[in-house]
Amino acid sequence: MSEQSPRSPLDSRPSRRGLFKFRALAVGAFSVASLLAACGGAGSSATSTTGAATQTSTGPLTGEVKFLNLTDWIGPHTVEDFQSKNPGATITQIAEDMTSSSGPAAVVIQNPSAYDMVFLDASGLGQLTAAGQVQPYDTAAMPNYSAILPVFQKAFPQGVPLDTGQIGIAYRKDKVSEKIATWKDFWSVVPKYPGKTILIDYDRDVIGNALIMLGYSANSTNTDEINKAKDAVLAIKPAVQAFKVLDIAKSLVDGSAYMTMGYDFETAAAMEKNPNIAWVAPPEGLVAYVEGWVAVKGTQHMDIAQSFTDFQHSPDQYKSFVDTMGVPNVQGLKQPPIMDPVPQAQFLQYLGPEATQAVADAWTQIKS
Amino acid sequence: MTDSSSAGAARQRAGRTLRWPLAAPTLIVWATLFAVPVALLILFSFGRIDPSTYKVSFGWTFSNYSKLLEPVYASMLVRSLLIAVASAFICLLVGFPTAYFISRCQGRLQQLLLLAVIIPFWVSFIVRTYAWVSLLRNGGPVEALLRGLHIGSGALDILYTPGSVMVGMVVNYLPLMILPLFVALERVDPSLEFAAADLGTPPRRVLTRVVLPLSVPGVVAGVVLVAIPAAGEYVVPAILGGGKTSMFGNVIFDQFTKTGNYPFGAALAVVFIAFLMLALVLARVAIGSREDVV
Amino acid sequence: MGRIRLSFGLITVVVLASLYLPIVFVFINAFNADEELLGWGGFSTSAFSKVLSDARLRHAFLTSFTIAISATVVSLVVAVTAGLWARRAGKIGRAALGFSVYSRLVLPEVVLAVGVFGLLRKMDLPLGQPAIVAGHVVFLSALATVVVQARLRTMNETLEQAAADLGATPLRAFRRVTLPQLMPALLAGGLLVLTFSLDDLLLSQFLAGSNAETVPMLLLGLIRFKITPEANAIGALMMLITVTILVLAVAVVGLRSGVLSAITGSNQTEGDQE
Amino acid sequence: MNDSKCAISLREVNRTFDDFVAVRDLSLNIADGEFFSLIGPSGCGKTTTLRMLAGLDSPTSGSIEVHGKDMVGVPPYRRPINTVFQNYALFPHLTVGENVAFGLRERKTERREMARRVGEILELVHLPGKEKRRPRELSGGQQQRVALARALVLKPEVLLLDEPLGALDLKLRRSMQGLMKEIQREVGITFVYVTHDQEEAFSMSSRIGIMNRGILEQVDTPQAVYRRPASAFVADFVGASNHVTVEVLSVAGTRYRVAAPTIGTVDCDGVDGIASGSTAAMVVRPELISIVDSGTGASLSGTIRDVSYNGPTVDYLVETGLGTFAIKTDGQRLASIDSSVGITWPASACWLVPMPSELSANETSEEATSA
Repeated sequence: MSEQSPRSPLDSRPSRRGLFKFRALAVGAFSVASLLAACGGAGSSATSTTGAATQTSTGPLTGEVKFLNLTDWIGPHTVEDFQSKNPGATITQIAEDMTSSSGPAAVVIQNPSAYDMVFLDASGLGQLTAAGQVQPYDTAAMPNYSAILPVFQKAFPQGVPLDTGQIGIAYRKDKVSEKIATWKDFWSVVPKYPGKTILIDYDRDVIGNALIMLGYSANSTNTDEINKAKDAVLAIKPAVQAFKVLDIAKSLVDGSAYMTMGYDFETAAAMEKNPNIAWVAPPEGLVAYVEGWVAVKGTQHMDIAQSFTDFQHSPDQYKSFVDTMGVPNVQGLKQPPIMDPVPQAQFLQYLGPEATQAVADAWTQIKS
Repeated sequence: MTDSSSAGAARQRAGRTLRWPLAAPTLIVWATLFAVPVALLILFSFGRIDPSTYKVSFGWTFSNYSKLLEPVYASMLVRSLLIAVASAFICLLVGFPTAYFISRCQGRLQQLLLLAVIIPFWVSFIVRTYAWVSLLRNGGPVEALLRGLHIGSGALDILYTPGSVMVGMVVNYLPLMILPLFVALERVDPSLEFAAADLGTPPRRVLTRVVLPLSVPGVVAGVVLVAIPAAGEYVVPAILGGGKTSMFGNVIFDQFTKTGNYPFGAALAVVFIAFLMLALVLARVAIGSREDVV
Repeated sequence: MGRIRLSFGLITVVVLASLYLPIVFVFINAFNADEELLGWGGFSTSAFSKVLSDARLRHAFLTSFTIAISATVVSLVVAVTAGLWARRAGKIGRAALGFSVYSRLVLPEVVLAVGVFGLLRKMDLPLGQPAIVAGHVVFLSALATVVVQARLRTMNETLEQAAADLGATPLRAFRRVTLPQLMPALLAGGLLVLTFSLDDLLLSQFLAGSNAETVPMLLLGLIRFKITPEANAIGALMMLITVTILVLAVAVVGLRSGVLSAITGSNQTEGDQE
Repeated sequence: MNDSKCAISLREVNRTFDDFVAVRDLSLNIADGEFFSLIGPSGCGKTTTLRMLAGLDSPTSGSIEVHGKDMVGVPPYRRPINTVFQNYALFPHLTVGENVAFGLRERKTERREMARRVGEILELVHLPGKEKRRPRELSGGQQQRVALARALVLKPEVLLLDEPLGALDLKLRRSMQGLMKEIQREVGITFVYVTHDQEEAFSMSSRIGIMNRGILEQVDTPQAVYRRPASAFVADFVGASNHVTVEVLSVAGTRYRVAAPTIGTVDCDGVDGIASGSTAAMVVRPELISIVDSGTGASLSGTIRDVSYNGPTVDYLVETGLGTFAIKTDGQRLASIDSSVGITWPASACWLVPMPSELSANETSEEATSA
């Protein structure tokens, strides 16, 4: 993919979403490899399954693939382009409500025959794998799979990763006089500015960072630790303005919020609009994620799913996806970096049924 | 035995034979899609969920209910009810004068005003609600307006608070308050107001002594129509609550779609139904022997 | 009463303003060239052209209308049969009908949604358009029943008796006498059901499974991330469609006798003003 | 000083709605303790006048005084005037007792005193012990009496009654008229009674005002109004409805000599101020006309077009060369439809009024008959 020289923001045509245009995180393969290795776990079993996928016939693709996906979380023309190339194939997207880590996987587990593909993060993938509902991709038969950095391939076994990111602290230097360098700082400063903090509306991101603040692992399966993290979040909740999914950084730009627990890529884009915004990757750690596409066990259209997934990773489609969303990508596209991935990032993994339920309960209480 | 009486008897017979076929659609809909689901919810609420397969196993555990007693849920319950009741009350407060004014307008103007109240109902609920995010945010139009009217100064700071949830509820549900009030108020004979004034009652007291008591059925209908959907509202708290002012509806919804904990969601729903029945009994008492609400 | 009337009039103006403020805002932003909607970026119709050329949205429109029209037809059938039943039923039947209507009307949508969802899942019945229609019918047929009954109550039963007297079978009497008289109520009730169904989110969300996506579902998915001119354009388009239907209905059955009385549940007729 | 004797004094009161004149230049004095009726066809302005008295409407110009106090601008709840409404306007959410006590409560009357006065007044209207009933449990006549009691209990200086018996059937109406008269004598309050039923007004009132198209045409005792109507309209409205167009030959005070077609010269009394040489209307009262054999001494000959038997009286419509005459007889002499008869009347049966304009004469007589 390196011969596709990246277009610079300046000579580009205006994109659909100005805020995110041409924002892609160049991922240093080295650092990510090391940090994923540090987290251990999820990546290790990946390689053995790839070859075992069912080899499908090479005839014309026919049928409908039901794809549970975040609304528009895809290359802007990918579905159209794919369908015009494969007139017999239909991709039907179903709006996914991804405001809890276990939700989308739970929806699929409860009704697996209704879906062919689903967009999940590594934790959801683990959950679906544990339930035995993952149909592995035959990555050997997907030419574009090789463009994905091996660390991410390993971190997203049996599925195909799409994007990555980390959740740190973003704040307005001109509005917050205190210095914020760690999660502890964040937790102590938030109550001083009531109603000026926005947290992410995603359970594992918030609880994970709270766990790190308390000195635990973001992937802790210890119910006591999870509950302590819940209490920590509840303690600052009265000062929290909102839990939001996206558009978080916009509030920093217009000043309606001073502090956020935010996504790196969104914050980076916001920093260009307002130089007073500062990004902090706390040294004790921060939550990070890999997410991508997973085929559901028993799908009748694995051939389409596989072909479609590979199509999304074809250079043109993938680039337009990254350009549109502005998210850090898993292909390591050489584009102006937003911010460096940090070695202390802790990638979220599946916690097992009990701890997952504990997190879900904790989150329900936090949101109630 | 005249022709008409035999035709009448035939009609009577036809009426009787038609009775059950005519009743069937309603009863089938009610039984299969209302009674059975509600019964199932009750059944679910005593069950357990397997956290890895999300399969419900029935049993007789009360753990789903005892969980509700935890402070966070208890306060969520209380907050839901408070927001619903407060929204209904505010709706009543602004809806009553509006309905009264419209009911005392004549002819074409009255029809236009009524239509004006109804039309917003025909506009996407979600989009309308979302518009309030932009309207209420700091530096937004509402803040500017209030500052222009010298009502407030500084930042509005209302977005993503129970206050903004209530704004959304009130504005979205106002027509549901105004319409039954209008119907009730239109039935209040203006000559009763004249009579009261004639008997020495100043205008404000005419409202409280005559008009208000006579429109009680409309008031109760309006409060019921606003408070119940408001308590179970999902969209407004989700959009305007900033994800932290969850109400009954959101938590029930989340149990089914996000955490997959059907039994707990079902228990919440059952408790909700219980509250509802209590409220309706109270409403019934409030109306007393007066005519039916709906 | 002068001062009170004036202040009530002022409140009415404020109420109407607050009802229309968001709608005006939606329309303005549908034409806003600023994709971020941070301010006014100039006039643009690109949101509309984008929306109109979006295949997924077109499909959602189609789905929404298919569901809404089916739900309307079924609800009206249920409502008319219920209304006719009420005329013939005894005390117990009437009470049963009243309870079935009342209970369906007051049950919060989210409870109904999870209940029907739980049932369908338990019975391994498929989710999708028929499930959504079923879900909508539970609530909306109750609403339509109220409208139809209000009309039936003001209708003169002797007309049907006269028809029977003149030799019409019950079915023909219904078709030639009752149905024409019910028309305004059917139109008004149908209108209510149609728009409620088009605008419904919760039931649709629960009962769609992977087989149906309605416009409100798509909208909610869209604005979860950010509100765009396109989302506003969709809202504006939906409003234009539904208000057009409303205006047509008003033109057909008249405002007061038909639509308003149906919506307000009152049975006042055109003549009772004077 | 004279004013204190005068319960109500209206001076040049006008009330216009946009371009419609409801009441025009109305001046009227009503004495203390009087039972005064305002009659006229619907839309004549009598209800508007009543509403202005009650304070529910205010005059465009002119003054309204009650016992010498200017009432214009005084809201209804501060006027010493109470009203019995046409539809009674009883509060359906209150019991009979609460309805009657409504105004007393507004006056912060002490509880026991209130109960005593309510009991007393219910006694007066022949509804003792009905305090706990709801208005809708009462008959129309009883409701009417509650409305009366509710207004009377406040001891107003003036009681306004807006067609209070309109909704009752004939028999009940007659007995209520008696009761009303009795009560008025007992309490001595000034009653202003509005009705379109002239018989009702005649039987109860000490004086009557007749309104037509916003103008008060005549105010006088029932007898005077009947015998000496001020206009053709009044004559029509109170039932003296035959008129013949005549030419005034000479005038001597209120005594006129007129020339009537066919009949010839007649000497009769009439309204003051009709000029000699002008055309006027000669009113002939129906009960003073007798039917005779045609030819023999008849003033006019004609054909009987309609006969209605009313028990004690028999009414005829006789078509003559001068128009159709209504005749009321004692029933002694019977004639059948289509028979030719003669009619005659004494000069004392005639009364001369100014000629109404063509248009208004037609319109008013139509309204009068329909009212």
